Order: sequence, then structure tokens, then C-alpha cells
Amino acid sequence: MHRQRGLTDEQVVEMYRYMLLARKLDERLWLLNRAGKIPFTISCQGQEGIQVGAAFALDREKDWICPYYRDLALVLAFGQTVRDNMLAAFAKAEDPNSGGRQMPGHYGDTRYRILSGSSPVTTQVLHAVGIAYAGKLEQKDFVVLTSCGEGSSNQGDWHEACNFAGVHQLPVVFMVENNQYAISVPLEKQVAGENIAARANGYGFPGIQVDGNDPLAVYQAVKEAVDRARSGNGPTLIEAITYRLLPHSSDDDDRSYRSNEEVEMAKKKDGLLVFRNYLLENKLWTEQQDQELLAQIMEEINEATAYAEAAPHPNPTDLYKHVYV
Amino acid sequence: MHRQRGLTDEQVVEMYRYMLLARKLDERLWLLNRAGKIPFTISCQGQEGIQVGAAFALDREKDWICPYYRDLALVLAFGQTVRDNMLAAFAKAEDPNSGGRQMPGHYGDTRYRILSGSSPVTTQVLHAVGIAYAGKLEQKDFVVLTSCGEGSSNQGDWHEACNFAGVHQLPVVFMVENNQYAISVPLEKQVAGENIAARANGYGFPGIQVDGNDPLAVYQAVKEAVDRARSGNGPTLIEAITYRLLPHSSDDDDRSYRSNEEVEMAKKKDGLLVFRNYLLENKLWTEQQDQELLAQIMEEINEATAYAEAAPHPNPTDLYKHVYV
Amino acid sequence: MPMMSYIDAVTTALREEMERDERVFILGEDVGKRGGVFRATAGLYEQFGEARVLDTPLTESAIVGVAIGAAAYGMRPVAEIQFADFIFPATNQIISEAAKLYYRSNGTWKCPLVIRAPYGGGVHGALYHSQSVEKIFAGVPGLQIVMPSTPYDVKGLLKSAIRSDNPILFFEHKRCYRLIKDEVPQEDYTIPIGKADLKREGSDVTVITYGLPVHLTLEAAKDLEKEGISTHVLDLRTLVPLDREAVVEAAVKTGKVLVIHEDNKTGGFGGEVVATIAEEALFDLDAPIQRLCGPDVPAMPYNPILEKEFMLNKDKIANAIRELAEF
Amino acid sequence: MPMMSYIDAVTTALREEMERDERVFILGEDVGKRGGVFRATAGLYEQFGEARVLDTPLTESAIVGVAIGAAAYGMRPVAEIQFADFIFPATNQIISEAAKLYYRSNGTWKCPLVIRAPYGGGVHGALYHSQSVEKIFAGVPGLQIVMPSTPYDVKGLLKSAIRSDNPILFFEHKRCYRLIKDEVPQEDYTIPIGKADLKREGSDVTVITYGLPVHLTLEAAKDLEKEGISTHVLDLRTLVPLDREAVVEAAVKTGKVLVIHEDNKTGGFGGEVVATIAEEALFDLDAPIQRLCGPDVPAMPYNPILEKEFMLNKDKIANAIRELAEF
Ligand SMILES: Cc1ncc(C[n+]2csc(CCOP(=O)(O)OP(=O)(O)O)c2C)c(N)n1
Ligand SMILES: Cc1ncc(C[n+]2csc(CCOP(=O)(O)OP(=O)(O)O)c2C)c(N)n1
Ligand SMILES: [Mg+2]
Ligand SMILES: [Mg+2]
Repeated sequence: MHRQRGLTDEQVVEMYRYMLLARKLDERLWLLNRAGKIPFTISCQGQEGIQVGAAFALDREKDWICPYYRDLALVLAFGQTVRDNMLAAFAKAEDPNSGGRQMPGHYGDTRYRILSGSSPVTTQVLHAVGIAYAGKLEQKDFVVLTSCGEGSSNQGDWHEACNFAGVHQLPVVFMVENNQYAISVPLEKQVAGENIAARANGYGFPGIQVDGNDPLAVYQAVKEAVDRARSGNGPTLIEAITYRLLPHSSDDDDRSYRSNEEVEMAKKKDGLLVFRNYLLENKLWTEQQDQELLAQIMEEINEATAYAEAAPHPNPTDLYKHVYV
Repeated sequence: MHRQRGLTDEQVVEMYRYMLLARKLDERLWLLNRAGKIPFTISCQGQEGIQVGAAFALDREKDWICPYYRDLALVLAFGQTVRDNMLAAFAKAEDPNSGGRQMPGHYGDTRYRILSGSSPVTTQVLHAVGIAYAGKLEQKDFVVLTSCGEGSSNQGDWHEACNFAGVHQLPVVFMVENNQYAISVPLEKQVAGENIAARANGYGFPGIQVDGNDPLAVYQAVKEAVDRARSGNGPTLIEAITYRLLPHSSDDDDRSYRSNEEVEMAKKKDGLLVFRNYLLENKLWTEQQDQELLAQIMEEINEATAYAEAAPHPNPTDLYKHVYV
Repeated sequence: MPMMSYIDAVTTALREEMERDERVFILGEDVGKRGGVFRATAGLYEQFGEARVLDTPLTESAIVGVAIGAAAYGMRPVAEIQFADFIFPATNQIISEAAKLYYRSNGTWKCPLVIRAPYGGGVHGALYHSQSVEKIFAGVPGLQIVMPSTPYDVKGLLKSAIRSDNPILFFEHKRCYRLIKDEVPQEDYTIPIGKADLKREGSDVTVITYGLPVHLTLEAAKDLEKEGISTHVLDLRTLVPLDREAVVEAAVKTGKVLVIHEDNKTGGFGGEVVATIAEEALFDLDAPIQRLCGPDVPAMPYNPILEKEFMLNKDKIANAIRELAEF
Repeated sequence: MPMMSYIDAVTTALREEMERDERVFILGEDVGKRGGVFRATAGLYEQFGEARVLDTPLTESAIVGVAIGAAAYGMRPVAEIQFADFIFPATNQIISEAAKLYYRSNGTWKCPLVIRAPYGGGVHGALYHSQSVEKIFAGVPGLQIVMPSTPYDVKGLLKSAIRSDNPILFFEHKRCYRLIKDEVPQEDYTIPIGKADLKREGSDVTVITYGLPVHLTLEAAKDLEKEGISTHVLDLRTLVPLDREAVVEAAVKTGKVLVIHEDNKTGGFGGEVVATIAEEALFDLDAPIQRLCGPDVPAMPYNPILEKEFMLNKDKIANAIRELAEF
């Protein structure tokens, strides 16, 4: 399967590693939150396959991303470390995203061409188009991928971005991580027609629905989009369909708007499990290796937790810095 | 033709009358502007067929409209008089739209369920959805039609409106009067894919392209949309394709961005001429009747011009009225 | 009289107005089944059904724009913006449409709309869940702005807002939601929009403020009393229309004025308050008019040390009052 | 030195900066082939091609959002909003993004962006082509706001804005475009952002203003001179950062201050100017600080009588100065 899609055995194992890393880190963040050590966390759980599939389809040495708050696996695959993210979770001075200024999940890293993001949804989608336009002006051949949730894809900015990129045939991949809910609001109350990919018709470029629990399928869809973009044939919209396995954030209680059964059903299709089974079944991976990897990851997470917890806070007077250049 | 579409002979003649009335009034407004009598005018010329076709498809006793600045023929068909519009052109106190506060073309009339509009484009599209939602809450069966230009259909508000109406299956007809230009910017630089009707796909309701120079075709498309809406089957998007025969407004000079030949070509397809020929050919109308009608209309326009010119200005202190209820 | 939290006063006012007038309906993100992310609309979906407590798509401009259309038609929508920080996509609808509909139509179309939004910091909300946004709208004629500090005022003012025919921004300090409790009459009552409230009488220094700092100031005033400093505390409650008479009267009372708000200092609403006094009561002053406000940085950070540095508190306020008293 | 109109100074600055730095590009509605609806970008499309003088779709949020992305990447976009009244759909991109990118990234991402917009009335533009919008943005830390009154200042300040690494709103009074002419050096020069300019020295009354009223005030001052009233006129030029020193100095100079702007009075930027003086120079004042501003109505109407009633003019200003002089 993966070889047909142009991925080597090593690459798929690497993909799995990032997915597991993101999951375990995410789980730790919830523990830290529940233990009262960090005031807030927001989860990527269930969406790791989309994010890693997409990351591997990009050129991680030159392409750009404008991600959203669930893209932990994406930014890890783009170069950020567990420590970087723990520093953000603890809001410490050394946090490369914002020096502890923003909530965790608000990624931004000049080292990896990850544009700094904010909380209001889909503003970044226009920024992605602007970066792509700048690349066009400078005759560069990088691609920009930007992502958001399905609820967010209703915002005016999202549409204006698609249209702008469509008119100028810019190298942008618009990815929508459709996890069925926008906080409490289910897809059918949020998105008319419930088919986000179809929106691309209105902008004259392809829109593709893909199973977000299948990182290989996502890889292939995004790869085609990236190739199209890089060769000057314009944007693509990818709707990757999955399910949000946890509450919206550590502040949410999802029992008021969805049933436990529904969540349990979805967990059976969890992309991480499916992918792990794929590797095991195809003899690319063993239980033993899985245990070793897990141990490594946990060590990395422990180290990062300890480091970030001990890391210094910013000084009070740092508040006044960086208002103007 | 028109009978198959459910229009009587009297109705099509009536449609023609409104188209001609709007055209002649529009021409007079340009003359008044060029003569320095009114500082501004903005034109419906070339779009009368769309507007009258749409108006006749609605129930003009109970449906609502949220029009845009070119919809002179639409508001005339909805009940406004030449005098009403002359009062607006001269910005006189008696202007029913705004008491002379707004530029001409900013319609609004409680008598005819024409919601007051502003200049920033497509804000009214959301208002239309709100009126439709109110109707749903009150279990009324009216339909709301809202219109804008093709350039304006790129605004975020337009999309948010379509999505909202789609989710709630509201009785709204979204009409885009595609006249090929947004001031100087041609369709291909404005609208990705150049097919606005296709945008409806993304909102789960039908999108129809129709020849805007054919009032009967517009009538039929809008009629179907209205029937669908009134029977609870949700919105429709109508893209009516035509050409802006004059500069954007009295402040514009269109020679810098389009050729005279292009304009002359378009004038040959002018919906008013085509429709007039249709009536003549089908023996619904004679040259003689046409002359009589024209004379009547010119008299009405002359009377209205004189009335509006002589009508009193607001008082300076009226400036301070109606800030708050 | 029952004790009621600030947020319960919001819910109570909404419920009572919805019971009283069928035209009142609520729309916003997660306001329905979830009862709002702060639970300000808890129970209303169950009581009034999903049509009148509408979970909208994630589109603020649509929330406000749809509400304007419904208001113009004759309904009385109450729109919730989930966090005040997310009101900006709706700016055009608010400023170009809601604020101007009545004026531009020469008084023929009304816009009886309330937009509720939680604002303010001190809740680890970081840059985009902590902002005060009143200054953006406070200079826009046609809008009214209500910012109550107590549950009693919330109930009375929210009812007035819903019954008003004007478009009104109703900003609720989210730190007050569960922190501030008050005796609130069970009866129906309203408080007129545009009337400030003297929350404490004093003779040395006048503080003019609104929202959370009202409480911080009252605490500071208690402490200062022991030092012999008597603080006069005016709670504006409504920013627009500003109760200029009450402002001038309070300023003249002590001749020493401190204007306080959590919003940034420069360009904040405090400037308008100061300007009103400087225009109308300059010669009654015994000290320069001072402002104690959020610093001029874009918003308060997530990091608790930086957040604390940004936020006002009892001590910062007491110090400022003390300095002015000693002037 | 050639005489140059205000709008030609805009075009000249744009052309020279585009020649100087390849990263500078222009985007907006009708800025390309049409050269702008006011023709501020006339000739630039021909000189620099359509990629650098980009006719965008009719979407203000996209114009600003795309510009922000390009700026973060390292370009130096100059976005045109066709009329300041139409900037509101872009509010979220301006306030949440441009203003905060540098701060929220702890100084790692910059946003070197200029947003130009014609504002102001007196051109029969009616409610939505006449507004002053500076107050909406003047309290947003992270943004800078430049509002020049003369062609000389336009050229020097627009160049500084384009070379700055900060996001800057550059508001051009559209009534000045062809009305105001000035000697403008052909050489390259810049004027520092954040410095006010004394446009006239005087000893009786200080006027602090910006934009079109600078000229109206200078005309009034000429008339008043004949009556023996000497007017000191400070042109702020930059609203943010405000040149507080110059404001205080100018206020102290005469002890009688009149703050003038075309924007609405209540909540307008004048409040900040007054508050600065009331804070820092209260005891140097000989009269209450006065503001002469646009009235508190949503915007100026189309009807010429109502428009005139709204607009400032020489006589209104002269009267206000006279009253203050006589105080
Ligand atoms: C403009 C704006 N409005 C509201 C919010 C509050 N909010 C944060 S996430 C969210 C739901 C997003 O849902 P979706 O787009 O489906 O993404 P998901 O969280 O499911 O991945 C909301 C309403 C916001 N961040 N920005
Ligand atoms: C939000 C906003 N931005 C800019 C303008 C200025 N403007 C007025 S009409 C127009 C072009 C509209 O083109 P289109 O939508 O195609 O309608 P048409 O005039 O061709 O009928 C522009 C840019 C505006 N009115 N509103
Ligand atoms: Mg979602
Ligand atoms: Mg058009």
C-alpha cells in the first residue's frame, strides 16, 4: 500500500513515530492539566494521522505551514520538539512559539517556517495565501499548507482566501480537519451540505475528501495537491474526515452534547491504532519495537516536562517588550 | 415562450414597462449629473431584465428584498415611484429611502419591505438571512430575495450568509448580477473559476446560471427558486449573467480598463432591446404603443424631476435626529 | 432576596425576557445544547427550544448580520459573541450596519439588538481570551455600551437593553461571572441605560470606573479608610451614553480624580472621561486627572507573571489613590 | 522645488519606494489598471507590472490578510483600502493579526505593512464615503497611525511608513488630495513617525489637530491675526505614537487649548490628547480644554446642507478660538 503511494518502509515507520509521539505528548498535557500544573490544553487526539500524512507530503526543508491549534503532530513533524511544546504548555520564557505569551497550541517558529498563529480562527488561511503570493513574486517554488477545523471553514476569511488563491493560482494547500464538531456544534448544524470539499468548485480548483484516519490516504491526497501547487497549477482543498476523540479543550465537558457510545465507536477507528495495526500486519513493526519506541518517547516527554517545569518564567517587565520593532 | 413560463401577455408588457421606466429614469439621472444638478448617480443599465424578471417571480405583496445599488428596476417593480427616486437623487427631505442622507441607489422603504441598505457590499446578504430566519420563527411564508454584484460575491459576508441559510434551509434567493466588472476589475481577476453559481455546491443548495439579458429566463429561474423557498426547501443561488453598459458610476471613467468595442458588442445584447423585439415580434406590442409609453414615462420623469428639484432640503438641525430611538 | 452570581443574573434576565416577549431569541456559538461555553444560556435551550436558542455556525459576522436582519424585521435578537476578542470579524456589521440603520433610514428602520460578550482578563485566557474591546466601539454614534459590575446591575440593565430599540453592546467581565455575588430581587425590575451609580461615597479622592475594577476599588477603599483616606467611587455602568452629569458631579465632589479601566490606557475610554471633566470642571480640580489602566501592550499574556503584571489589583489601585490623596 | 498636490505626493512616495526596494508591492481594489479610484497609484501598474501593483478581488479582509502573510514572509506590502469606510471587514486582520504578530511571537515575526486609506468628508460622499475611522484603531497597541496634512509631510511620512517594520495605518484626507498643494523636494527624504509639527507659532490659543483641519485652522488663524488673536497650531501628523512632549509643550505655550478633529467628538482621539494634557500640564492651563469635532452622529449625510452642518470650516474654528481667547 504505502509503497504504491511512494513511501518507503522507513518513512511509514517514521510517520508512525510522529503520530505516537504527538499522542503521548498530548496525553501528558492532559495529565498535567488535570494535576493543576498547566491551566489549559487543547488536543490533537484523533487527528495525528491527518497531520503527519500532510507533513510528509510537504518538503519539510522549504515548504511553509500556517497551522491551527490542533496541529501538534504537524509541528512536531516540521521540526519542533517535545521540549518546545512543553515550554509552551508551561508558558516559560524559552518557549520558541511566543515566550509564554500565548496559550499552548498557538504555534509559530521562524526556524521551521511555521507562521505564528492567533486564536481567532482562519485568519491564518489568508496569511498562507500571502506567503504564497510572496513566493510567487520572488519566483520561489515552495508550497504553503494551511489547516483549520470544519466549523472554522465557514468563516469569511476562509472563503476570501480560497478565492484569492484561486484567482492567482497560488501554491496553497487548504486542509480542513473535519472532526465532526466545533466545540459542541455538530457538522450538520455547522456546514450546509456537510461537504466541505465541494466548496472548491466555487473557486475553480479541486476539492478532495479523504479518510483522515488513514495517514497514507492523506499523504497521497496532499502529495498530489503539493505537486500540483509546486508545478504552478494552483491550490487544492483537502477535507480530511475524522473524529475529535476528546473534549474540545481542557475547559470543555463534551458529555452535554454527545454520547459516550458515539465517542467509543469513533475510538475504534482511531487512526493511530489503525496505522499501528497496518505496520504490524505488514511486518514493518513489532510489538517489541513498539514497546521500545514508547519507552523512548516517554523518556523524552519526562525529560521535557521536568525541563519545562524548571525553566525560568519571563520577568514581569518582559510584558512591555516587543510592542513595536 | 412567456406563457409556457406562466406569464400572461399583460404581465410581460408590464415587465417591459418597468424595464423601460428604469432605463429612462437612469438615463435622466446621468443627464442631471452631467448637468451638475446631482453630484452622483450609479446605473442599472443592462441589468433591468434581471431585476424585473426577479421582481415578477416574487410576491410583491408579501415578499422581502434586500437589494443593492443597481437595483433601480427592482425597487420600481416593488412599488417605489420615479418621484421617490428623484427625491433621493436630489437628496431632499422627503426622500423615503433616507431623507436625503444616503447617496442615491441606497434603497430602503418600509412600505414595500425593502430593507435599508448601506454602501459596504454584501452586508445586506446577511440581513436577508436574518429576515428569513425571523419569518421562520413566526411561521410566515414569505421569501427574501437579496442581490449583489459578482465582485461582491467574494466578500466573507456573502459566504457566511449562504452557509447560514443552507444549514437552516431558509427561504432566501441569493441573486448575483454578474455584469463582468467590479469597477475596473474584470471577472477573471475577481472570481476564481469564474462560475459563481458553482459556489452553491458548497452550501448544499442549487446554483443556477441564467442569461441576465433574458427577463423571461430570469423570471423562470427565480420563480423556481421562490417556489422552492416558499415550500420549505431552502435557498437557491441565481447567477444572472449580463454586462454593465455604462461606467461604474458617474465618478468612473471606464475607458482606462475596457475597450469601446467590447461595450458596443454588449449593447447589441442589451436585454431591453431584446425584450422589446420579443414583444414586437410576438405581436404583444406595437411601435405606436411603445411611443405612447415612452411619452408617458418621460412625462412622469419630468414631473418627478421638477418636483424633486423644488422639494425642500432638510433643515441643518435634522443632522442630529435619529441617532438613537 | 436570593444571592445570585453575576452569570446567573445574566441567565435570569435572558430567561425572564424570553418568557415575557416571544420576539426575544438568542443566537451564537454553543449557546444551545451546550448552554454557552461559560453557561450563560444554561437551560434556555431546554426551556425555549432550538429555534429560539440557536447554535449558529462559527461565523461572528453572520451572527451579528443575521441578528440585524431579524431585528429590522421586528424581532429582538440577543446575540452572543463567545469571547469579546472574537467580535472583530463582526465589526463591519456592528459599525456600518447596526449603528447606522436607524440614522441612515431617517428613523424608519430600527435595530433592537443586544450583543452580549464576555471580556476581560485574569482567567489565564492569554492574548485572545482576555481583551477589553469597549474602546473600539465607544466612539461609534448609534451604538450604546453597557458594562455592569454587579449581578443586580446585570439583571436590571440586561432587561433594559433587551427592551430597548437601540443596538446595544453588553459586555460582561468574565472574571466577575462566578466571583461576584449579590442580592438580586426576584421581581422584574430595570435600570435605565445611561445612568452611572455611586457605589461608595467619599471625600478625598474620586474614582471613576466600570466592570471588575469597581470591586477592586471598593476593596482598596476599605483598606484606605483605615489610613484615613476616603474614596468616592462612581461606577459608570453605561459607557455610551455617558452619564456626564454624574461624572462631573463626582469629579467636583473631591477635586481629585482617578479614572480606572482594564483596557489599555492610550486611546481607552478613560480619555473621554478625562476630557469631559477637563471641559466641564477644570477649575474644580485640585490635582491632575490621573488614569490607571491596562498598559499599552497588545493584550495580556498567558504566562501568569506577565498576566499579573498586566492586570489591575487592589494594591495598584490603592497606591494610585494614595498618591492622589497626598497630592 | 516643484509644486505638488497631496495625492501626487502619495504617488511619488510609492513610486520612489518601489524603485528603491523590490520587496515593496501594492495591492488593493482597482489600484492596477485603473490606477486607483482616486488615481493615487496612477502609472505604477505600467511601470512595475501587474504582479507588484495587484488588482485584488473585492475583499478587504483578504487584502489585509494576504498583505500580513507577505509581510511576515519578508515583503513590504502597501495595501490600499479604497475608502476608509470599507476598512471594517478587515478589522479582525488589523487588530488581531497585524497589531499583535510581533508581540505574540515574542518579537520573532515582524509585520512591515502599510495600509493606506482615503478618509474624511466634504466631498458629497455621504455616510459611507466620508468617515474618519482613526479612533477605532488609535487605542490598539502594536499599530501606528499616520495622518499627514501636507504634500511635504505625505511624501516624507509615507516613505518612513514603508521603510518601517511596524504595521502602519496611513490615512489620507481625500478632500486634501487635489485641494492642497505644496513645495515638495525632489530628493529622497523621510520624516520620523511620531513627531508632531508646529505649523504656526502663536501666543494666545493653542490648536492641536491633524489632517484637513490643519488647513482650516491656518486660514482661521490668518483672519484672527487681524483681530489681534495669535494662534499656535500643532499638527500631530502621527496619532500613534503620540508626540506627548510636543502636545504638552504646545499646551503650556498658551495655556488655552483647543483640540480639533473631523471625527466624532465622543470617543474620538481628541479625548486622548486632552487626557494627556490634563495629566501632565493641568496647572499650566488658563481655560478648560475645549474640543471642536464632528458631531456625535453616525456619519455625514449626502445632502449638502446636512454635510455642511457636519463638516468643520474656517468660521467654526475661528469662533471656537475666539471664545477661548476671550475666556
Ligand atoms: C473567530 C473565532 N470565534 C470563536 C472562537 C472560539 N472557538 C475556538 S475553537 C472553536 C470551534 C472550532 O471548531 P472547528 O473549526 O471544527 O475546529 P476543531 O476545534 O473541531 O478542530 C470556537 C468556536 C475562535 N477561536 N475564533
Ligand atoms: C466593502 C466594500 N469595499 C469596497 C467598496 C467600493 N465599491 C463599490 S462598488 C464596487 C465594485 C462592485 O462590483 P460588483 O460586485 O461586481 O458590482 P457591480 O458594481 O459591478 O454591479 C466597489 C469596489 C464597497 N462599496 N464596499
Ligand atoms: Mg471540528
Ligand atoms: Mg459587477
